Amino acid sequence: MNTNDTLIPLLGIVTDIRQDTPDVKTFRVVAPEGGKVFEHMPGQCAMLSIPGVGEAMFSITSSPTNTEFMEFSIKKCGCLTNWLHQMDVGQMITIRGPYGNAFPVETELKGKNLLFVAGGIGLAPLRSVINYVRDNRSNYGNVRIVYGSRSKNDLVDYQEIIDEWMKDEGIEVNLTIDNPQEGWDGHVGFVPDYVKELNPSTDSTVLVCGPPVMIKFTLAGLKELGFEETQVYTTMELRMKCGVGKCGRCNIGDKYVCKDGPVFRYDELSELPDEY
Amino acid sequence: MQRIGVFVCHCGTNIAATVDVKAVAEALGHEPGVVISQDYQYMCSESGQYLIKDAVKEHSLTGIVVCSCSPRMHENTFRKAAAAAGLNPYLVEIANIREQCSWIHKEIATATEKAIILGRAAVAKVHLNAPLTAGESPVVKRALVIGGGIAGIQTALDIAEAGFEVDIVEKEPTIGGKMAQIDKTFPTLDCAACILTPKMVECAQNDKITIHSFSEIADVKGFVGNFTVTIKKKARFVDETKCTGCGLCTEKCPMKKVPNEFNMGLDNRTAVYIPFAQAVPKVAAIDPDYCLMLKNGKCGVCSKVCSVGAIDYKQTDKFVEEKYGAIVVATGFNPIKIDKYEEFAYNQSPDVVTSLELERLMNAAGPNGGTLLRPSDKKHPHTIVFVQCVGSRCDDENGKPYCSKICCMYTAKHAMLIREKYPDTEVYVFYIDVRTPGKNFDEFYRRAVEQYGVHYIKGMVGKVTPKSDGKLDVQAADLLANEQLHIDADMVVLAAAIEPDKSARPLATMLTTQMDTNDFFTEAHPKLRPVESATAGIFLSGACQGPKDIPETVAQASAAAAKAIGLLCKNSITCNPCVASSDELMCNGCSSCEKVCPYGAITYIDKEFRMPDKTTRIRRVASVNPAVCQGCGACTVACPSGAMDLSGFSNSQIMAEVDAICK
Amino acid sequence: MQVNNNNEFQPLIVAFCCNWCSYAGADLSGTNRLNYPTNVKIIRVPCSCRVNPMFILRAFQRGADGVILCGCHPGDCHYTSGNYFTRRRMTLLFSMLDFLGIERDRTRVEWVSAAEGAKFAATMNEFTEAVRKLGPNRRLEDLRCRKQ
Amino acid sequence: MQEAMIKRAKELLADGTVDRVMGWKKGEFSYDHTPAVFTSAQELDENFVCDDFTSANLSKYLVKETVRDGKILAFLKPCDTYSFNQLVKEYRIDREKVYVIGIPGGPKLDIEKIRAKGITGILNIRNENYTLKIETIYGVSEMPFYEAIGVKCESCKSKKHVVYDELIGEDGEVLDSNRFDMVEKLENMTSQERYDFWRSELSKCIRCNACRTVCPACTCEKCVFENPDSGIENKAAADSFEENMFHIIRAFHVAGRCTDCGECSRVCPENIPLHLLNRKFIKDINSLYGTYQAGENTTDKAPLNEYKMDDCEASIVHERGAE
Amino acid sequence: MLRKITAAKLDQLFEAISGKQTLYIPTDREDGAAEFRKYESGMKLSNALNTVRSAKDFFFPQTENLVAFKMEGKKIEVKDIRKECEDFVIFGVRACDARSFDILDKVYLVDPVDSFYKNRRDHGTVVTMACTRPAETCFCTAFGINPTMPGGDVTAFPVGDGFFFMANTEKGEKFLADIDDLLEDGDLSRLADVQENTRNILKKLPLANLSTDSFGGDKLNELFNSDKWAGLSESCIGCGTCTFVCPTCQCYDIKDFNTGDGIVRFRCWDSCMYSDFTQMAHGNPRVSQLERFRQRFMHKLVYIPANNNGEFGCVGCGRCLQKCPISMNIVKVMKALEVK
Repeated sequence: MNTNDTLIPLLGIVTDIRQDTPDVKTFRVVAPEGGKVFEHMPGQCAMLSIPGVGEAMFSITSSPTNTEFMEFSIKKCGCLTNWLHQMDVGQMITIRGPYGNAFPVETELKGKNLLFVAGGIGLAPLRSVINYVRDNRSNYGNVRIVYGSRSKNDLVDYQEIIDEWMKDEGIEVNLTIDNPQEGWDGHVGFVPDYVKELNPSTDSTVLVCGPPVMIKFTLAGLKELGFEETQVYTTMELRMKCGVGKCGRCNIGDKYVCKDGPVFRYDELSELPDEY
Repeated sequence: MQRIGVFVCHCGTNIAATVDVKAVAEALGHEPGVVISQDYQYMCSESGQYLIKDAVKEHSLTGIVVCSCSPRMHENTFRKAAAAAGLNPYLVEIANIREQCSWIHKEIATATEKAIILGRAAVAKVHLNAPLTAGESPVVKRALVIGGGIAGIQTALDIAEAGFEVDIVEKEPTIGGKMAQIDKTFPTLDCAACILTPKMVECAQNDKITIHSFSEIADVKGFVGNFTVTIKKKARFVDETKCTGCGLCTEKCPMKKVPNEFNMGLDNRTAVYIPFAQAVPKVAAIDPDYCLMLKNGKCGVCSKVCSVGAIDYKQTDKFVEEKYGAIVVATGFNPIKIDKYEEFAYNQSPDVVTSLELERLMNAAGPNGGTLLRPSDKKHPHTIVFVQCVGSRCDDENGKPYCSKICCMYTAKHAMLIREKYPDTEVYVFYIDVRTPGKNFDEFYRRAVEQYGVHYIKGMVGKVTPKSDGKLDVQAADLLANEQLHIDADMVVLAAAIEPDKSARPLATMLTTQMDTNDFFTEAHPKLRPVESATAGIFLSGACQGPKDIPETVAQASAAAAKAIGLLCKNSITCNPCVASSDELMCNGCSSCEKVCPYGAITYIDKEFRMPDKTTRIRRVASVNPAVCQGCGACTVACPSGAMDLSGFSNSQIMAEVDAICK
Repeated sequence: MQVNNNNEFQPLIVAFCCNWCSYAGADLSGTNRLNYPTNVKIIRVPCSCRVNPMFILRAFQRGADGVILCGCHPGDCHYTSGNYFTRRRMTLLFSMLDFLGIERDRTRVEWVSAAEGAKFAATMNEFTEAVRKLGPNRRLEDLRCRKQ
Repeated sequence: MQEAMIKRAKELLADGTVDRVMGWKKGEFSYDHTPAVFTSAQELDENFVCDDFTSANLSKYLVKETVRDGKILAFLKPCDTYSFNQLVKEYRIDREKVYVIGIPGGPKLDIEKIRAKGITGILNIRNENYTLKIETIYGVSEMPFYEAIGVKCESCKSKKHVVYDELIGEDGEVLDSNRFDMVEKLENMTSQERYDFWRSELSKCIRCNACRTVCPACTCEKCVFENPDSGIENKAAADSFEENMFHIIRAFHVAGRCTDCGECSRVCPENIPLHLLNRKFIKDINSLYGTYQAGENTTDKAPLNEYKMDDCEASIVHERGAE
Repeated sequence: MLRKITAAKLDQLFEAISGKQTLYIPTDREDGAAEFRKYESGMKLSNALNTVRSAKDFFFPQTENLVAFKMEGKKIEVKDIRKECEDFVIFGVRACDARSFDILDKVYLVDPVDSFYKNRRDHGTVVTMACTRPAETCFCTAFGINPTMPGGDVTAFPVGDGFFFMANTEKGEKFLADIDDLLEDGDLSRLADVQENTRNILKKLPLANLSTDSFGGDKLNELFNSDKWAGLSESCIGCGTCTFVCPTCQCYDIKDFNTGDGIVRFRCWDSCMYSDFTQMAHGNPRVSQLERFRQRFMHKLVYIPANNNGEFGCVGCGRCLQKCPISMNIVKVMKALEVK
């Protein structure tokens, strides 16, 4: 048969592995013939697999503006991710995608002030947007990033944040960690509280990603500050098998996270049943 | 990602002759996760072990597969090597390509193919090995010696000397064994009793030593450092604690026609008896097969004459349970039955005797008080023919394939003693080969020939025929002179092969130790661990391991003692970390595992769990005590949900092996 | 199943051997150079009672033509009772396989002590031949695993 | 019967002995009753049913129910009491939390047996002197009561309740049933015939897991077939091997624990006679290790968790049987 | 124009079709139930209303291999193992199952097209069979299905002494053209009588008045939050019978199998009733049977209509009514949730 089928994956080679935090590694993937395996938009995901071990959906952490490779920041939490964390550079993996929708970087977000709120590994999908915005700086207004984690060591991409994001003009980066720690002179406290503390102006569009609890309290805080649900975007994660809305397990109400999501505007999400 | 090192051992030519070790190393190098695969002459050698240690460091190995001899042989060696290099010792797997491959297969191609598959299975398993930490289990500071011959006596004395309590279990009423029956010992010709009996007495007097005479082993449970042994104390109908060994009962016993085992049945004893004068313990025993009181309920003489009231006709077998840290097997040997060698007329003429019978005939405590007389007419024999290798080095089913080792020397001894004491007696020795390796042995033999004029004839006796004049016609071949001989002999002495005691096989079963096809106990390594069995905590002393003369037996006995002492010196030994454990989230609490556990290692606890729906629930779950668990795995199969698994032999590991083998 | 160069059927035999008796018995047959076919591949388990019916089915699934389980003689189990459980479990399992029409000669339990090297070799010779006669396992194989 | 049960249930609810009642709820038609928990007299009056079609074994529900607070009344048929006892024995049911009323057993009917006669459009079924008068949209059909009996009641092993707090109706006796006849018939076939028989049966399996989920002996917290770490996890029989394996392991896991309640065969949408596999184990256990009835009491050791020194060798399988 | 085959020539027809391509017909098994089987000479067409398993198997089989992998060291090789499907005919598909193909199409043929499904769909010819003897468990009419006009590529209408055939698609016309020599012209009035008769029976069915008014995409939140789910789901044992006999249940799982020689990735039916359906490495959004039970019925009665212009995900075949071990089913759910 000469038609392609999305269930038949492509190959990628892991060319670099970075230990970001004790349980998060960032993997750089290129096509066997070089270059990116496929193009994507910020917020989209891909199914990565080691045949015989498992297959799972991960958000693409690198920006589409990166023309050489894709990156995935992956937290160790199950069979497949354990395997990925153990592998060496040069390992082939299978990859298919891109799946799902993207943050509306070319539409709704264009020209807006952007507030990124991320917790822990939740920075992974937002990093793609942040770097996209940095590479198309003129298309967007002010950018503020509020990012927190349990500890300094758990801040994903810390080096990139310090070396690049913080040095960029027009980007304000606010980091926080849950508990005081030696060698940390930054803010200490939970992300939702920090957001309220920072009191961002309500003229920005918010992109939130992190653990469910963090999202919940952040949203409540934002509402208190006067944000509307329509100003807030988030991205979801549920069990997925096919990636194309057919296998029937990642739905929230009538929406499939893999196809209709993973990016949802908060007002869309709150219309859906509370089943995630 | 696993980083596995594969090491293929040549074992000299033991493996390399039938398995293409290079091809094995090459093939296994392609298995997933294998980062280094090499072959080496002797993996177990120090340099072989360095190879492993260096590789662990150089390649940051996470697992090791050694394709070599049986894991029962060198698993520990390689585990130690891994540990020395900083790798958890339980990340080592052995592929047995010697005992289970090179030694049993002949064709190189198929043997190599099989070796690769076995190696692949080990690689597949080691992928799933988890680092394990061994717990500790205490060592019972007491040893058991099974058998009270010279081997058992020497072992017991040495262990007691080191300060440990030791029990001797002897099936006869007295310790002493075969050596007690021997007259003189080669090559020094000193009196056996004179050197043995002091040791027997020492045993009796040493307060660290307990002798369970007239006893047998009924059951053995447990494991190294912690054996529980049930000793069956056979009823001797005499209270050991009361009997003084005065011997009055033996004098008065009316039943005097009991063949005397000690004198090889050449004379009689009474139904109540003390085996011999120097018996230890010197306590009488009643032979229930002959005792009139026990058989018919009429008599009771011994009871009447016993001043201390030691006779107890109602005594029954008693079972005593004792705990030991180490067990030494010293069950010794017996001459084979030679009834089947009809050509030697053993059953037809009393003047055809075995060498051990001759010992008794010549012994001062023997039936003739030390004067050599022929059994038939108690006359002085003038011509004696010795036949060597009766049943030894023999291919038929009546005999033994091995050399009994001691016959050449004791025959030389007998010939020499006879010629010395009765110079008028002609002595002929028919032999296949005369084997005299050993200190002063060959000199001894040559003395018999040269100094004492013993006629050594290379050849085999074909037939012994009793003649009407009471003489024995010995028909033989002189192979060197190439002629047929007829000798009119007064006596014929047969050097019967020796075999392990019949009690050895059931004992081996109880001890779960290995035996060879001849029922000799198999040592853990024929060169390097000659006094240990493959089963930890069980040591071998004396002829139970193979034919030996007295000096060799004593040497081995002391060696076995040293090994046992080495074990008893430890306060605890590391236990097997390959124990069961239950995944509490999957456990149903059904108690199936508890019911099949032979050690009572599993108990049930009520534990609070946070359920997936975020409620909490108290659930009944199994809990394994790792110190008690011995790792049999019965529970893992009894568990329907698969919650119970066994470290080191986990479900996934075994299935990975199955997959690899069936690939 | 394997086929050798002469295109003869070579049965694949998986033998589960308990560490204390049968594995030692297998070692002994090696020490004594007692031949048995290369078809037999041994998996060491601590006790025969460690062998889960799943392992046996797994072996058949993956292409084994015969599975034999060897343990200490009844009464001699290193763990005192493991082989008694094995005996019941395997009797019932084999009976069930037979009931489902799986050839009964593909499975066997044999008690081999550490001293019975000769018996081990003889058993393996005999079992391999018995399975060879049955031909390849077709009734309990997984077609996906069949060797091309 | 149904009235007596409702009456007693209401009394026990009213006096606080129990706070829930486990029974069967009327269905859409006259035959599709659903196990249900009732908490009020009104619900009982409106929906409680016990008739020829209430064949579902309620005992497994009590595993879940006894985790909750309070005490539940359960109506158990004789065969259900065996399952109940077995679950109590395996610590899966808290006996203290159940008030057991023993009710007479079947034979219960199976609608599939009626449908198999080509009777369709069923509106109502009446039992008149052991003749079923079946009113359908195509007219009235008749068939003998005994031809509509469900597989699980075809060879009843016992009319005796092995556990109860009280009884409604008479207690019966353990019966000398012919339940092993079919097993024996299969045993007497050749290996090939048996193979063909089971292949044609098991190849129908759609791996819906109904046999497993309904089985009162299958109460594992996590089934090996759903556990990715078990090595035999599978969701659909991708191969005939997996069809066999699922049913062998399923039956083996309940060997010595299966009370022969017959639920597996009752619920099988493909009518596979799964109970024969269980009965084969029961028959073997009875003949090789002495008669054993799982669930008869809560004390006897399960046959696979004990042994005798002189048990037969596994070679008995090779020695007996046809061929 | 309708063409007809006499009952006597049915065997000839089957022989003719099966001579050219694989033919599946519903036939009776020894246990009295019907199933689709590959036609072999002598096989008889079942009179049963429906098969135990639905006809969806032909396009969406219970298991199917998707792709194979060969692994060596760090390398992976992807093997496309798809093969062009051979032409086949399913004869005697009822209206309910025929409609189920439309529902499956809306999942599998929308972008990105599932090539495995499409391959079978392209090569399969569906010959439907009009119903004449519906059962009490039938309620297809509630979903707008007309069992007297069941659709498919060709429709067969049973009339006393034979069957009328009507081609509905090009594929159907070709099918009929190929067997034309076995056919004859039929008396159309007979067909109208038969259909009228069936329509009268349908009106008398106990579930004839089942209403879907309370369901649909617009009722999502009220239905989702209904307090009836607890009672409805309490006796559900969580097996997959309803989903596996259901002609429209289309959820699947993707799994890898290690053959020893490589990895085969296959998909197999999955059931939202299973506790591990949505299990993730960390947590499960549907931990209770209530949530899983609700998902199945919400999917059929709300989510599918929400995404498909109001078309429901149930075809009223009645299989779940017949096969549920505890007799809980979509009709009971609909009646309980109905707003009166």
